[in-house]
Parts: sequence; C-alpha cells; structure tokens
Amino acid sequence: MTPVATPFFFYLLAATMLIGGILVITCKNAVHSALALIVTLLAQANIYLMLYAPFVAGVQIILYAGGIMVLFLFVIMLVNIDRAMKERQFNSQWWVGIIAATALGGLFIAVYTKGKSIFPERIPSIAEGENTQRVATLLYGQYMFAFEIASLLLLVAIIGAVVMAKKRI
Amino acid sequence: MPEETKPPSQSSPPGEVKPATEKPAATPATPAAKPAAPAKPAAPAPTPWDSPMIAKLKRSYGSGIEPLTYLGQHYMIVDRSLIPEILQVLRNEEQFDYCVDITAVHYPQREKQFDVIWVLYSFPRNERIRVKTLTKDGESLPSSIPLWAAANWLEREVYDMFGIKFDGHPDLKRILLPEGWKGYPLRKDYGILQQDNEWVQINLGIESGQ
Amino acid sequence: MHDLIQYVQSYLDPNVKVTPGAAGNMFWAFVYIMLVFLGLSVAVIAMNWLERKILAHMQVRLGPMRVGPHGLLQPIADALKLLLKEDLIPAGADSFVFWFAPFIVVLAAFCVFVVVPFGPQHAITDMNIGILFMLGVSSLSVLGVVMAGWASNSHYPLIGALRSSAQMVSYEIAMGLAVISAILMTSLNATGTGTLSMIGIVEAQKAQGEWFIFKFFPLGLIAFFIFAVAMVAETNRAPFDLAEAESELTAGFHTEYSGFRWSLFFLGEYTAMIAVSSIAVTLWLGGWLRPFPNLLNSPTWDTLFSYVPGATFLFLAAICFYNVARMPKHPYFRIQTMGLGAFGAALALIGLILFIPVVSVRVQDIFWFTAKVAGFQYLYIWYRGTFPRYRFDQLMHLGWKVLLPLGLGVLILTAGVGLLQIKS
Amino acid sequence: MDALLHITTLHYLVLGAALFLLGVIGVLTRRNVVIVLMSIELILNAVNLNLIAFSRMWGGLHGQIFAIFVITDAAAEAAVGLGILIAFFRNKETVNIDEVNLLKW
Amino acid sequence: MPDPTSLSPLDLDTPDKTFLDANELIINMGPQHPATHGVLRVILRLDGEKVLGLECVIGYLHRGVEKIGENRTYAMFNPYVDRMDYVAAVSNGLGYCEAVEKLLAIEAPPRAQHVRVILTELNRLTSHQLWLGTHALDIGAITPLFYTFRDREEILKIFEKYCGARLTTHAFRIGGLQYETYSGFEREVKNFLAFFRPKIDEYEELLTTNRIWLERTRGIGKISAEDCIALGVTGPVLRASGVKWDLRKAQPYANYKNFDFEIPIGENGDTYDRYIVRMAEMRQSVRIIEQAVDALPEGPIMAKVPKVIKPPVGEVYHSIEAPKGELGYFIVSDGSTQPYRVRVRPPSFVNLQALDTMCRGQLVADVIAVIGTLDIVLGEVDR
Amino acid sequence: MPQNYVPIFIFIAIILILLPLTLLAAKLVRPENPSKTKLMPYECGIDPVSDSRGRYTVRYYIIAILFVVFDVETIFLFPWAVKFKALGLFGFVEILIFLAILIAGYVWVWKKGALEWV
Repeated sequence: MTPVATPFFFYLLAATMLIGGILVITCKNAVHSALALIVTLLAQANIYLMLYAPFVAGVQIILYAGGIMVLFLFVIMLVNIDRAMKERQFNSQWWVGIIAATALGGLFIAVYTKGKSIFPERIPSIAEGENTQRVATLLYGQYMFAFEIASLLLLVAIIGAVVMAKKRI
Repeated sequence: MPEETKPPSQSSPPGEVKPATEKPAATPATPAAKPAAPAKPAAPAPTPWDSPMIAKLKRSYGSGIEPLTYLGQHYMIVDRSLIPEILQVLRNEEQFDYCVDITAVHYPQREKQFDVIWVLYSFPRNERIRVKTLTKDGESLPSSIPLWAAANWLEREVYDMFGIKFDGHPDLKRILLPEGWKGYPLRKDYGILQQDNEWVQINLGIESGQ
Repeated sequence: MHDLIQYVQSYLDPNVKVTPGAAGNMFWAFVYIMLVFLGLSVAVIAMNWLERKILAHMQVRLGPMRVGPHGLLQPIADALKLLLKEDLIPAGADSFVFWFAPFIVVLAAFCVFVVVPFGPQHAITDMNIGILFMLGVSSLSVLGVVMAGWASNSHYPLIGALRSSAQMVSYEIAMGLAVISAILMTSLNATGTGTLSMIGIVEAQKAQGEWFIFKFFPLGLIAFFIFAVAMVAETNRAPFDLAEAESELTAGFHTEYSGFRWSLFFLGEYTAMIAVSSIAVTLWLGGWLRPFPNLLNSPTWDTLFSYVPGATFLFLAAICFYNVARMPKHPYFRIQTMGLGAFGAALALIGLILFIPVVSVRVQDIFWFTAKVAGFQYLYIWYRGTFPRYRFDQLMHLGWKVLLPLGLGVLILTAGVGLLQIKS
Repeated sequence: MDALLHITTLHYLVLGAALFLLGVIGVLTRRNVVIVLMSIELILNAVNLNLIAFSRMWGGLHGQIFAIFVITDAAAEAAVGLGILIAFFRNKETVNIDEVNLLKW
Repeated sequence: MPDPTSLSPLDLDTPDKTFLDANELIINMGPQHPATHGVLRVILRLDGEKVLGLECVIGYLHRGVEKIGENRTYAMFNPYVDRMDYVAAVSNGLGYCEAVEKLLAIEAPPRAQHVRVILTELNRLTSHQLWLGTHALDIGAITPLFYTFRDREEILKIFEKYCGARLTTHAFRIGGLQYETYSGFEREVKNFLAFFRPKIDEYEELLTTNRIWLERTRGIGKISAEDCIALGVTGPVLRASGVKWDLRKAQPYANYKNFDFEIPIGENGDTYDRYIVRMAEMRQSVRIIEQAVDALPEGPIMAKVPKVIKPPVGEVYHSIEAPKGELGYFIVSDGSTQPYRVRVRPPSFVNLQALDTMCRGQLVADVIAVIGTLDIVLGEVDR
Repeated sequence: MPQNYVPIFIFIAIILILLPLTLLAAKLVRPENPSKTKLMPYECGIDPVSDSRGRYTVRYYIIAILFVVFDVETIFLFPWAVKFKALGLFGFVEILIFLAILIAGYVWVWKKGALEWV
C-alpha cells in the first residue's frame, strides 16, 4: 500500500483532468465534449485512488463514466446536434460569464493564499484494505437517514424523468 | 414509315433508328411474331357456356355478355361498359372471392386493341372463370381494388406492361420496370432493340451494343 | 542491477503468497502483464479457430481445412488479411471518434484482466475493490459501442449501437444484483466482513468449503444462472447478438468498420467473453480451486489432481498424433502432416513438463482456472450453434421484467437465509 | 520546488478550484444545453474532489460518504435534466439555452 | 378484407415533418441486404422499431420472361420457365408443360405422369428445405441451414442423375418426358425417403419446441383467412390461416387424384403455423412420393406430339400447386409455332403483396421473419 | 499512488502504445485508394437518403435513465453485502426499506408501460 511516485501521478492526472475540462467547455461537437468529460472523470477516479478512496473511485467509474455518460451520449444521439454545431457556440452574455468566473477565481486565490496556514500538513494513514467495509459501517450506521432519503431521491428521479421523456404517459 | 417501324437490325445505321426511338410505343411496328389473325378455325372451337349463373346474368345484362367454354374452361366476354357491374356481381353475389390474376393481351390490328382478362376463382364453388373485355388504347378501366385487394399489384403490372390505366387505383405507377421507363414492353409494337440501343448510346456512349 | 535480481528473486520464493502488484514488485507485474497479453492473444486466436471448427462440426461440415493442418493457421491468415485490407473511414464520419472508439472497446475488455486471479498469487494485482473495478471497466465498453455507431454517420450502425448499448446497460443491472448476492456470501465468515477483492472471494469459497454456486442451494445456482444469461447478453453473443444481427442490421455498430480497425472490435468481443467468464468462474465456480477441494481432500487426491493438467495436454497431443496417422499419405500433404505432428509434439512436451512436480504445483491453479473459463467459451459456441435470436423487445422484456425481479428476489432471499444461518 | 513535489491537500484543492471554474465558465457561456449540463457535472466533480481531499486530510470517511451522495444526486440530476431537455427539444427542436424562455410550453 | 385505402403508398418526401411528433423514421432495407432473399427492396416507415407501413420495391431481377415467351417456340420457352422460381424449377416446368398440353388437348401417358409427380414432390421438398434453412437463418438459428442443405443434396443428386441438371432441371417436355428413368431410380428414391423421414424430425427437434423460436414466430405476421383470400395469397400461407385449399385436391392435375394425402392446415395464420404447415407438407410429400414410386406403371413416356407444336387458336389458363402457392400459366395461341402471349401468374408476386398487411404493427425484426415465412423467390416475383 | 494500482497504468500504457503501433504497421502495408462510392455509408445499395444522426426513439433514453437509477441502487448494495453479517438484521431491514421505495418506482414504471418496448 505504500505510495509510489505520487507527484508524477498527481501532475499527470491533474493535467489530464484540466485539459479534459477545457475541452468539455470549448468543443463545438457535444460528442467530443462528452468524450473529454469521460476522460476527466476517469482521471478523477484515479485521483480518488491516490487519496485512498477506492470505493468512491469504483463508484465514479461505474456510475459516472459507465452510467451518466451513457445517458448523455444517448441524449446527444436523440437530439439533432448537427444544427447546434453550425450555430453560434456561446450565448449572448458570455462576457458576463467570463467576468463572473474571473471574479470567482480571484476569490479562490485570495482564500487559498490566506488560508494556507489552516490546512494541517499531516498525512493520516488509513488502512486502505478496509475502505469499503468502513464506508459500509458509516453509510448504514450514521448516515442511515441520508441513505434512505437517497432512495426517495432516486424514486423522484425515475418518475420525473419518465414523465418528462415519455409523451403518452 | 415502314423502314422505321421495323426493329433495327445489327447493321442499321443509328440515323435511321432515331426517329423510331423517340416514340417506340406509338409506332405500329410489326412484331417478330406473326400477326394475330383471328382466322383459321382449325380444331376445337369455343362453345357456348350455359349455367344457372349465366342464365341469371343473361337476364340482367342480356347481350352484353357472351359466355363461352373452350377446352373445358369457362370464360365470358363482357362489354366494356358492363365491367364494373359484372365484376361487382361476380364478387358479391356469385362468391368469386379470389382474384387469381389480371392480365391483358395486345392485338395491334384491332380497333379495340386490348383484351383485359380477370381470372377469378370461387372458393365455395371451386370454380374458375375468366372475364374478358375489349378496350381501346388510352381508355381506362375501373380499378377492382375495392373488390379484391389483390388487384393492386396486378393492375400495376398491367399498367406497367401495357399502359392500360385503372381509374381509382391509389398508386398506379410502374412496378417491375424502373420509374421513367419508356414504352410498354408487352405491347406487340414495342421496339425492344431501339430501346436497348438508345440505352447503350446514352449510358455507355457507344453506337450499338448488339 | 542488484535491485533487479532481488526483485526477480523476491518473487520466486515459494513462500510468497501475494500478487506482484500488491507486493509493489513492478518487475514481476510487468512480466505478468506481458504474460496476460500473450495468453489473451493465444486465447483469442484459439477461440477463433475453435469456434469455427466446433461450430462446423455441429453443423455437419468441416470448417477451415486448407490453411495449415485442419486449418490451424487460419486465424493467422485472417489476421494477415485484415492487416492488408483497405481501411476506410466513410465520408461524413467523425474521424477522431471513429478512430478512437475501437480503442475504448479493446481497453475496456483488456483492463479487466488486471485483477483476474489465475491463482492465489497469479494475478497482476489484487485490489480491495476488485469486482467493482471489473464491473466498472467492462461497462465502459458501452461508450465505445455508442461512439462507433454514432461516428459512422449511417443508419444501420447507429441503430445497432443504440440497440447494443441499451442491451448492455439493461443486463448490467441483473448482473450487478447477481454479483451482490455472491459478495454477500463472502461475508458469512467469522469476522463478519466480506470482501470485494477477487482473490478474497475465491479464498472465501475455499474457507467456507463450497463453491458459491452450491451455496444455499438453489439460491447460488439461480444467481449464477442470472449472471450466466446476463453475461451472454452483455457480450452481444448469440442468442442475444442483436447488435450484429446480420439479417436485420447487417453488422450492427461496426458495419462501417473495415480492415484492422474492425479486427479491434473482434478482439474486444472475444476478450470480453473471456473476461466475463473469468468473473463468473471467480464468483461461483471457485476460481482456481480444483474440483471437490473439500470432498476429496486427502493428499492422494491432491497428487492425482495435480496430474490432470499434464494428462490433458498429453490427451490433446494424442489426438494430434491420431490425426497425423489419418492424414493422406500423398506427398502433397507432407508439410501439413509434419506441421500437425510438430504441433502434437509441442503439446506433448508441454504435457510432460507439466508432470514435473515443481512446475505442476505452481501451474495447476492456472490450469483449473483456464479450464473452467474454456468450458464457458464452449458454451458460448454451443449457444451460437443452437439458438435462434431473440427479438429486441423480448430481450428487453427478459432483462427488465424477468432477470431484474429475479435478481432482486434471489438477493433478498439469500440475505434472509444468511440471517437465519447467523442466528442459529 | 519542494512545494511542487510534495503533494499536499492544497494541491488537490487548487485542482478542484480550477475544475470548478471551468465548470462555471461552461455553464455561463455555452448555448448548448447538453454542454451546460456537462459543465454542471464538472462542478459537482470539483466539489467531490474537495470532499475526498478533506476526508483524506482528516482521516475520516465522512467526506467519501458525502461524495457518494453527491454522485447519487448527480445521477438523479442528469436523469431529470436530460428528461427536461428532451421534452424541450421535442417542442422547440433546438438545444439552445437562449430559447428556454418560457415556463410552460 | 383490408381497407383498400390503407394500402396507400408511403409519403416518402416529407420524413422530417413527422419527426417531432412520433419519431417516425424511414428505413431502407435492400436491395443488397442479407435478409431480403435476393434483391427485394423494402422501405419501412417506423415508429421507433414498430412498423407503421412498408412499401416493396421490386423489379431488380426483371428479365421480361413473358416477352421472351412471345418470341420463342413452345418447346424453346420450356427451359426459360425454370429460371423463374429457380428453387422449384420442376414445378414451373410441370405447370408450363401441362398448360401447353391442355392447349393441344393431349395428355401425358401415365408413366410420365407418375415420374412427374415424383420429381415435382421431390422438388417441393427441396423448396421447403431451402425455405426452412433460410428462414431459420433469418431468425438467427444458423444450424438448420446446414442440415437442410445436407439433405437437399441427396435430392439434387437424384435430379442430376435423371436429367443432368441440379437446379434448373428442364426435366419435362410437352407431352411427357424426354428421358426414361435411369436404372435404380425407384430404389434411390426409396432410399432417400427412408433417409429423409428421420431428418424432418431432426429439423423439428431443433426448432419446434425451442422457446426462442416460439417467441419469435408465435403471433408474428398474423393474417386472417379473409385477408388471405382478398389478397390472393395462396399456398402454405393460405393454409396456415385455416383454409383447406390445395389445387392438388381442389382441381387435381397430373394424376394427383390417385394419391392419398392430406392437406395440413393451421389455425392462427402466424409465422409459427406456416412453419408447422410446411413441415407437415414435407411429410405429406414423402407420402405421395412413396405411393407414386410403388405404383410406377410401365408404358410409354411421351404422348403423340407433333414435331412442330402448333396449337390451334385459343387461350387457356392452367394452374398448379407450386411449393409457394398457385402457379398459373395463361397462354394465348394464334395458331403459329410461338405463343401469342404467355402470362405467368407467380405465387410469390401475389403473396408478397400481403407483406404490408402482415407487418403492420410488428417490429423491424419481425419483417425479416415475415419475409422469410412468405417464402418468396425474387426470380419469380420479378420474372 | 498506492502501489497496487500502479500496474493498471502500466497496463493501459502498454495497450495505448501497442494498439497505435499495430494500426501504424497496418497503415504501412495496406492499400489505400478510396473513392467516392467506397466512402459512401452503407445503405443496402441505395444512395443514402438523409443524414443519419439524430432522430431515434426516446425509448432508448428511458432505458438509460432506468439503468442509471438502478445502477445507483446496486452501488449502494455493494457495501451492505460486504458488511452483511456485521450489520445483521438491522442492516437487512434498512436495505429492505431502501429497496421497497425503489421497487415502488419500478412497479410504477412497469405499470406506466415505460418498460414496454413498443
């Protein structure tokens, strides 16, 4: 379980994620965006592995890359994107967006430079081998209500999505 | 004219062919087969056909129909104007519920150039008859699709091959030949060689494919 | 250099009972990766040949006979043909996605083998979320299929892609439920903690003294059955081969693919078949465990079973030699006869090597695992020879309305029976 | 240099922040609703990254549990959001967010 | 009877208009498609995967057989008819020869009639075998194809020994047969029958009770007896709808009245019933062949036919029960050596017309099954 | 990176090197003379009528939604299965409630006919 070459993998994965993220928001073609997003998600799953959260990494691969992105791809295939590709890509208030994002970025930088000191520099050792089991203990113990409510959320999602998508219901 | 009407042989120069190819369907050509002469009653001749059904029909339509038997097969020649009614009666009252075939024969010498033939069969009676009528070129017949759904493609084929139109057909267009084909091939005056040569000239860019 | 030697030695020590990945032994991990690649390529080539031969014999014909003795070299000839074939990207296709899609499929199919346990220490690596990783990675091939179909810019591939991806995702649920009921069985031990690690699952079966297919009879069997149906559907094989239903959509999502790029899909399909079979073997059929590890557990049986791998290869060699004897004696067939003889000799040699105790002890795990997977491959071929094809709505019906409730029911029942067992 | 080679929680947070900003830019500037939804996924992922990083920092697993719930939420959000998108596309035959200007259609 | 207006053509020019409402989709299947049995082109209008309607485009194999007939003598045209339904060439020849014989008012001698029946029924077996193999292949079962082809080979060997050709046999002549049967003909046919009877069970074993096969064929492509009659559908398709009508019984020709056999019928008129009917027909054919071989009379094989065939002026329509349905020939003679007009009433052509009725409301995959179960041969549809 | 995950990267890296290499090798030896007809999408011998992208039935989407939702459900079941014995009856009841809510949704979807293909 000893970590190896952490900086190398971190920068590799971080670069992959950022490039993927940039491609997501700049690609003309929605399928290319989705492809970039998948790459970002997979890289992020690996970052979770680095952070000793293998169960979340598995969830990320199965649910995000293998589930939600399939959903996205299906929708892209259902709606005709060719026309959207020929049109203007950015909306009329794009400059507002850029300004807002820049402001937010400035805020982040300010917070991080100020608050660097409050992050403790300790690396706690978690027995990675027990991760799933510990997640289970927490999930079905302390977070029991959240877990049950999640099923309600899913129920609502099914009903909402089916009502929305199906015309004759 | 006679030279043009002849189907061009291998040696005929293209210049001579041209006028014929423009209207191959309209040229009263002499086909390779001998002209159909209704002459020479050699062997068995059609004999009149009599049956209760015919008697009934005769009562209603009189001389409009001419029932005959030839080689044990019954058929009736029906006046063009009586066709819709007769078919209706045959279908609805006489139980001829199965339209086996619709076809035509071309006799270019006659004034009424076409024989149109309905082959009908009755499941309850196990009986097969033919209804025949004579029609002119360009004259249209009523479509029998309301009586027999099977008539759809059969009528289309007759139209495709002979150019006989059927009124009330929902989709009367060529069926076996491509859209935009010239002429009606099963007419006796159809110049297949002209057609072929023209196709070769247009599509292959050579004088003659023969 | 010294480090390297140490690396090599560290793993040859017979007391090592850990996978190279878990031991952090990158040298041996690399060797294993290469072995897995080699083994998979051989397996796919063999599958290709065997599928044709077995199918042919089921269908009263001979199958490939020309290239090499009994068509043994046919897969290689095919690979060469595909290599030399023109590779077209249709006009209007999205060339990048078109180029990239087969990679996803191959990658998804291959990556599963990172955690496949061929033996207690014969896996590239062991991870805590092994089965989750396998399911997740194998589900990524859906993306490749959808993208291949979309990128082709043609009706048939797109419909084929939508169909096969809908099919794959539908059966993934039933598959997951069946897997969970097997995972649940692993937790029925002294510590009360199960595992998702592939090696751990097999160890659990060993510890509990029975393969999970027989546990809580018939619940384990039903769960296995659900998985076995779902895995055929997941890999788009007959009778669920709608994606490439030749008579309906010509070739499904890879209609527009040709040449070597097409062969990547082919590779992906066969690898995926082996991969899902490996999951089934690990979860229900005791992975690398030899048959009846608990019923016939005296040392005599151990030695007897350790002869089986060698004997199998000798038997195959005997078949080869028998066919050498049956070959026509005409000089025209001389090279073929010699080739078949050489093939038989190679098999016999492998068989003899497998009789050496040192080797056989290390290798018999791999043999049993492979033999079980091979059994599944035979089933795949058999299905193809026997069954007509499902229609799409029937397939969806089966997935959503039969297997899903069945899987849920089996899961709840297994849990209930497990609880009763804990209480008593 | 040492700060770059010694990976700490802050590194992950910065990465998360960058991803978050990319998501925000995408949401605010793109016209294609599908891509806007994808940008929202980016934002959610940035949050998840922070949660996991903090979870690692404090040695607990609460952050991971939250991340799992966020992913659950993302699945529900994608399902309903894309459902709305399909209904919208069916009526307007476009995926432009500029056209979404009626509460009822 | 189907509403005639429902047979209206598809509006192919405006596919986009309907897209938003119902997700209508126009899909073109064929002419180069593995499941359309040749060069049939089907334009499908779909709602998702459900067929709203379809239009057949045929004629890709049109060779103008009827026109050729007008330019050949009666005997010369005989080999051409084999090329229409090339799967059941012997039946085509039988129909043509009998029609011309009728026009000449002659009849083939009994021995010739018997041999004709044997060969025609053998041909019915080959046709049904080919149908079974390809139909099963369309539905995804690949193995029956090889089984049927293996057994079909035995029949083709008999054909080859008898007349030198396997597929387009040209076995019959106007007035009888050209060749006497070869020595051992009866024995070989009997051997074949003994070999073949268990094979039918083998086919059925693979399919008849197979769950997937049942799901794929039961209730698929249903057509009622009324629709069948209105659309002129004949042959096994009609019989599967429950109409006990077979020309061999209804209007016997070629000595069929002397043989004892049954007409298998179905009840529901779906794909499964058509399958069952054809399987039963194979067994009946075996029965007929057995009787014909046992009672094969001695005698001449050719009636008195003039060297130059010149039928008297007149016209005749004669039809037989081909493997696919009623195969009719309408021949008009003008007293010359060449027919003035030959009209072929092909069963496949008329049966294919029912495809639209049978497929509406079904799924795309069922269209394949229905095309397979109609047992069309494009050579005959297009002529 | 924890060491037992590193082989995954080696594995992926090898594939990502080998596959393009073989494709490149194929590119060197194969013929390449595309023509307009060759590059036309396959449409059974007829020239393609329209652009193929984007007019497919919404049912595929419903299938995908159901898949995602049930996938989440299975993911939640994994930790429970691992900890099954330790969680005991309490966990079982908890899961039953969770499943009951989702099964209610499943039954609703079934009743509404969203699972019907046609």
